[in-house]
Amino acid sequence: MSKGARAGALLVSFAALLGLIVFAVAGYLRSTPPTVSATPSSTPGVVNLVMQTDGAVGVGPHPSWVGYFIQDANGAWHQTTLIQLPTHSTVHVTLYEYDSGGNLRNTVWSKIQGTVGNIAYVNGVAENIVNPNSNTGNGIAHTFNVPGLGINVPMYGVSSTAKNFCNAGPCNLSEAHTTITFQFHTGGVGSYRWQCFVPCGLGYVDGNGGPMQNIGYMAGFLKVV
Amino acid sequence: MAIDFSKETESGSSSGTPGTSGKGIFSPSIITGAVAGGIGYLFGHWMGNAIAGGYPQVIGSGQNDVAICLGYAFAVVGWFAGLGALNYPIKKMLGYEPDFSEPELKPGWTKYFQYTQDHKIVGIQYLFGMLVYFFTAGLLALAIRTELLSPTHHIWGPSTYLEIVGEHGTMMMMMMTSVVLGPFGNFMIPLMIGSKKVAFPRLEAASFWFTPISYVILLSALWQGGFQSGWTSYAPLSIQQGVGQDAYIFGFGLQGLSMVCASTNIVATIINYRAPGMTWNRLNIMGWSMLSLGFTMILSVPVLIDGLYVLTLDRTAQTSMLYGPHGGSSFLWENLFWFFGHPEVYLLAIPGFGMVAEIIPVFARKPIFGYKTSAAGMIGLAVLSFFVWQHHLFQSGMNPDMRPLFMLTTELISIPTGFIYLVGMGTLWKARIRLTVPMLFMLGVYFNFLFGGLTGVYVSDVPINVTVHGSFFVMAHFHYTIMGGVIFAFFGAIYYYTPLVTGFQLNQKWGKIHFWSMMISFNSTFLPLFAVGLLGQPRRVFEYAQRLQTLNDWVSISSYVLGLSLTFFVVTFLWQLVVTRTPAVRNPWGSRSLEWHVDSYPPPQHNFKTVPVVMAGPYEYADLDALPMADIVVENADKDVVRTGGKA
Amino acid sequence: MANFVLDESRSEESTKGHLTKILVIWAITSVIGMALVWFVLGPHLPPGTMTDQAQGAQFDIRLVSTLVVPVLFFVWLFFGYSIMKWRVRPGEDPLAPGANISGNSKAQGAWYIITTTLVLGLAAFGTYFLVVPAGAGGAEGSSPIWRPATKNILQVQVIAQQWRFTYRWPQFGGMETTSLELPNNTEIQFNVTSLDVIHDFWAYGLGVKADANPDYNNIAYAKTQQTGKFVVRCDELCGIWHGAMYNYGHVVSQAQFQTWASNMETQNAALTKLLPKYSLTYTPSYSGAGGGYYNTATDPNANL
Amino acid sequence: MSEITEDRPVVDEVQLYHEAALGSHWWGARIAIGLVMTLFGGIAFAYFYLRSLNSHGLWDPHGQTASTLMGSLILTLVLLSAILNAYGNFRLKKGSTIDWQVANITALLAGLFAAGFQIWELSRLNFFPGAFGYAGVYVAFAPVYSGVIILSMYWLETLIARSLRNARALASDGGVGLSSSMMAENFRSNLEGFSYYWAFMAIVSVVFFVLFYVL
Repeated sequence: MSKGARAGALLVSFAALLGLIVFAVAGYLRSTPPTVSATPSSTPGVVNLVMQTDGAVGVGPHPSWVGYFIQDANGAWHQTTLIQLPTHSTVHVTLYEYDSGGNLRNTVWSKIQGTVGNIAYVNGVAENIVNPNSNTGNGIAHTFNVPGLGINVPMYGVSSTAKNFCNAGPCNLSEAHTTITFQFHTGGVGSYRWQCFVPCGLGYVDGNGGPMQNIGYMAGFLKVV
Repeated sequence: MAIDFSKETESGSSSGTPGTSGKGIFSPSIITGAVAGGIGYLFGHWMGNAIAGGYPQVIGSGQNDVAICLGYAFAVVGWFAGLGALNYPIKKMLGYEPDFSEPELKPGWTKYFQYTQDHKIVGIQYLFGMLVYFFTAGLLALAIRTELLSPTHHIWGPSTYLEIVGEHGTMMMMMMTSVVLGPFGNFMIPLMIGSKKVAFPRLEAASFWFTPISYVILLSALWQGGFQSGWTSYAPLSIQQGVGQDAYIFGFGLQGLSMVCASTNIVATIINYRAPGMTWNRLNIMGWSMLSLGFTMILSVPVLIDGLYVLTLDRTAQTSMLYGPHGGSSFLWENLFWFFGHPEVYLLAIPGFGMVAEIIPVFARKPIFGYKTSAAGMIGLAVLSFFVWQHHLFQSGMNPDMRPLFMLTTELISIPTGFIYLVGMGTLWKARIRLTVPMLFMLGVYFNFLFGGLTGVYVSDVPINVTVHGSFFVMAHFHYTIMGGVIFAFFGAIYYYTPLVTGFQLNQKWGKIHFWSMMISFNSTFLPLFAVGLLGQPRRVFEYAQRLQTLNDWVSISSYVLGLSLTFFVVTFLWQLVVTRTPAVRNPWGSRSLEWHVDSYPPPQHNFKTVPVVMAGPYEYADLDALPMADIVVENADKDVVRTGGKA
Repeated sequence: MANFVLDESRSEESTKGHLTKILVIWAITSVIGMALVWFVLGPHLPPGTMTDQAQGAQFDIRLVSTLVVPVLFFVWLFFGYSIMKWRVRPGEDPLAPGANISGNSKAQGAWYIITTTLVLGLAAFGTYFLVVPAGAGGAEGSSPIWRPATKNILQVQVIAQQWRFTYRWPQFGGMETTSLELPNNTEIQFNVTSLDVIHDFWAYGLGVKADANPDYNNIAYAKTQQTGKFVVRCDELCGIWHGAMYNYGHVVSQAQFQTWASNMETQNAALTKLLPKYSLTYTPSYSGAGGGYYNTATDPNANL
Repeated sequence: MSEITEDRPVVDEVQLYHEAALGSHWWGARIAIGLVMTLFGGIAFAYFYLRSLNSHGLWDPHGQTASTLMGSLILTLVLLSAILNAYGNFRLKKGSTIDWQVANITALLAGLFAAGFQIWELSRLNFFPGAFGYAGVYVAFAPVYSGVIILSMYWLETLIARSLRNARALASDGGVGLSSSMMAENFRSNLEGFSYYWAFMAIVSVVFFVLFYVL
């Protein structure tokens, strides 16, 4: 090969390498689930957020994992945990819980904290503490916990033997569920992480693998902008 | 009269030698290896699904580690079968005499992609392999620094960030153990000791061919959700992880096997294949460092393999050795891992020191100062490295009353490390110092390692360790010892040996630009990290205190400059090897050591025509009456340009 | 080979001149450097003085940093001097020999003695400062041998879980809080444990660090001596939210602490009833919190 | 470098590399001993560590062990193999190649059966791998042990196959045990390395038998 040909070949390989790196970064490392914005309401400073937690998301690479679906302004459900909220506003959360329950690893998370009035409405009833041992065996399915805003909302599970138990998401209201509603205030600009404190990663040691350690299932961000 | 041995063996070697059988794409090479490895993976994966598809935890999590592990295991078998590495073991099962003949190498570049018995080809394979691994892991480091530009805004997701951190750490720690042993140990040691061959050429070749598959498996973790448990992978977090953790286990384990193969070969070679007259006190310091390294690897790596194996069983066969509620203990992993893990960091340091002590006398024109001290320093490091592992666990709560003892042993390490400084300083005393590019890198090692060594005193002091353990201080400390030490030595060695290895010269001016930009940006990257750590930033975090942003940004920007400097190296290095190709002159640095006194650069296939008889040590630069190192017949000794076998 | 004549500066007799020069410069710069480190940098070194242990760690870091200066300077000066003095200048024969010195028993002996003395001294010093301030704030395992003299110790249980710290107060009805307040001038015992993987409780300002291991109680002591705010961070990689696993604590006056604690006790009364009995470790229940990884048929507790 | 050919000692290159190869056998075998020592050392460490910690009283709450009968059988086979190998070597020194071959083919079979029984035993344990500490360590030990035995038997097999193949060539020279040819010397040094290594493995087997079945 002549000198020019060698130089050309080398330059082409450098370019190919660069392309490969850009592809890996943009195509894989930067990929995330979609971000869903809360629906604005007619009242200024108030937004609505409708979510559901399912025992198995039923879609994507890990259909058997537990996870969240968030409803966008058009009523479509997205399997994600990235939520965009406006700053200094009140968020009205409606959460449909379709999963069966179990034990809390640390019972301290049975207390509802950080919401308006430190309460949440479980099927319409105001509660401050949910007792994992009451509700006859259904236990706590998940908790919605935002450390940066001090929020902790545990959710009662439904019976896994219920006739209309939802086996794969997104579930609909005709299936067995618990409805939890609460309100909280967003703070200033920031990304607030949130997670669940029920060891709900089935098949993982201590229940904290899989969905618990992946954005889009049981871990996410409230992006307050 | 004895039977003529050489004839006997040659008659037996009609087949099975890679590179001589098969045609075109069917001759064993990296391509057939990859294809067979892929087939092996699919087979193993299918088998794993058949075995474990019905396990409750597999159904629950949708994750079948058994299938992944078996896939990897069969991929390795397929890979080696495809490379033709299993032909010889099978031939031995049929009772053929050991085959010492080395097939004549064909000209051209295909041999570099094959399983060969020539230690020089293995060395070159290692050199380019190591560069690929180093730069991959280096790019990941830049990704880490990009995330840390802001304490709150995130470039990567938190799990992706941890995947990148784990991938960077694991790839650097496991691959870079061979960064000097692989390219320069394998290439130079037989030449330095005056041998035509190594003791176990097939083990040596296997040691290299473990690394590409280990690299591919480890990197594949990123595409399977990675492992968020870092290079230390403490259980039970590592049991919790997704299938990326299996890639960690196999990647690290295969690298462990590679280390075992390489060190077995290098130890047996140095001990047995020294030329007549090459007594222990004439052996190059590089040889001593490789011996210390080899023995340390042999005695520590199996424990790593045990640890990884225990983790594999806990993840697949549901044993509970690392899980307390079933009679195991998470401390077990910490012990097994660090019993290997501490010698491991000396596996990185010792060859760096060997390289430094080897090159400095050439550019000081003086005998090495305290030859025995230097060898003793390396042996001392190797021995002590086995008695310090608990200093990684000072805050673990494990055997707390043993801490004073481990503090003592750890600080004792400073003594043999000090020997290395004594040797360097003594050698420079009243020397004639030539500040060539390799010499600059070696002086850079002394400068950088000083920070690493002195901060080691902080880290090993238990009361101070309370503050610095697990912080960026520790991170900066070991980057100074490893990157500032062995990686600088590696680049210096590249500049030093390229004329010999390739037959081409490297431009000194470009080398100096590379050195100074790398030296300055390296220090600018890692020096502030000591402060960052002392100010309270833990390792492996994606969020940190707002007040540390300025320092972190400084570090990130410096790291980009460091990246540019290394890119400059890659571009100029390849440009000079591929495009400009200036032929090398004979013995450009005026070294006495045997490796430079060969017929051509690169050295001919069988190194020396006759057996060299060693008459003096390699470092008698200032003794005007010293004999040449060996009685050796060199062709073309009077010619300056000696490159053979290539088109300039 | 041609015969070379060693020049003056490289002859073997002229050792003293060079060494004296180096030593004089070294002595002067070291004294200045040490004074700067000790007096100027020293008081600002982390981790501060909020507890007895933090102050001890600060003293250690200050002392070691001061001692590092002469070592650093000696090596730098030696290398710098050698390179300046004995480098090959343009026009000189690059391959001419240096002085034929392959060792010097006095220099080597002195080096061995000095490094060994330094190292042994440092180890003795480190041991003293580990033992005397009750383990220096570090992890002491479940049965510490270096404890504070007083029996009057506030017990704080640090419970780490993926991915938050909570605190349990056995002397306050076994209540559990998500915030951490500590009284001033009090000896505190942190009982650090984990509910799942290995974490690490790092109370930076307190100079306390102890791994939180599952099924294990890891004890660290600290004696508060100054009010203020401190950060608690997880210092052992524990999964996705490791980097976000932090909270802030406060050291407050004893009266303020009493008020806080009794308020918390009242507020949490209903919650405290639901909590498991206070214990030094908490084993996950087999069916639920274990995550169902191990097959229930293998439950070792089932047939006990 | 200049040539000083007049003083040059005569170097027999073939002999030099032959001796280097013999030395490499010696060192290779010792390195193999070092490797299995640390490999099994790690498992022994796990055994003692978990046994002494006895987390939750679950080292071995019911005193269960793997089948002692099977364990004894495996140990016996391994010891038999090592002894037969040593006996074969003794006969080989006397010049009896055929005795060596018979003894070592038996040793090979004994070793392979030991490995096979070990795997068989593993497949019918009366406890689950994750049930308690002992169970886990045993499940870890058994595959490594049988794997190492199989690799050792591969080594022995290559020696046997080699002695069969070179028997005719060396017959006139006293057989592979007495011949002074390089080929025979190379074989003997390889064999000597194997025997040391295999004797060491026999000791390892005894130690682990005591650990898993006696203690």
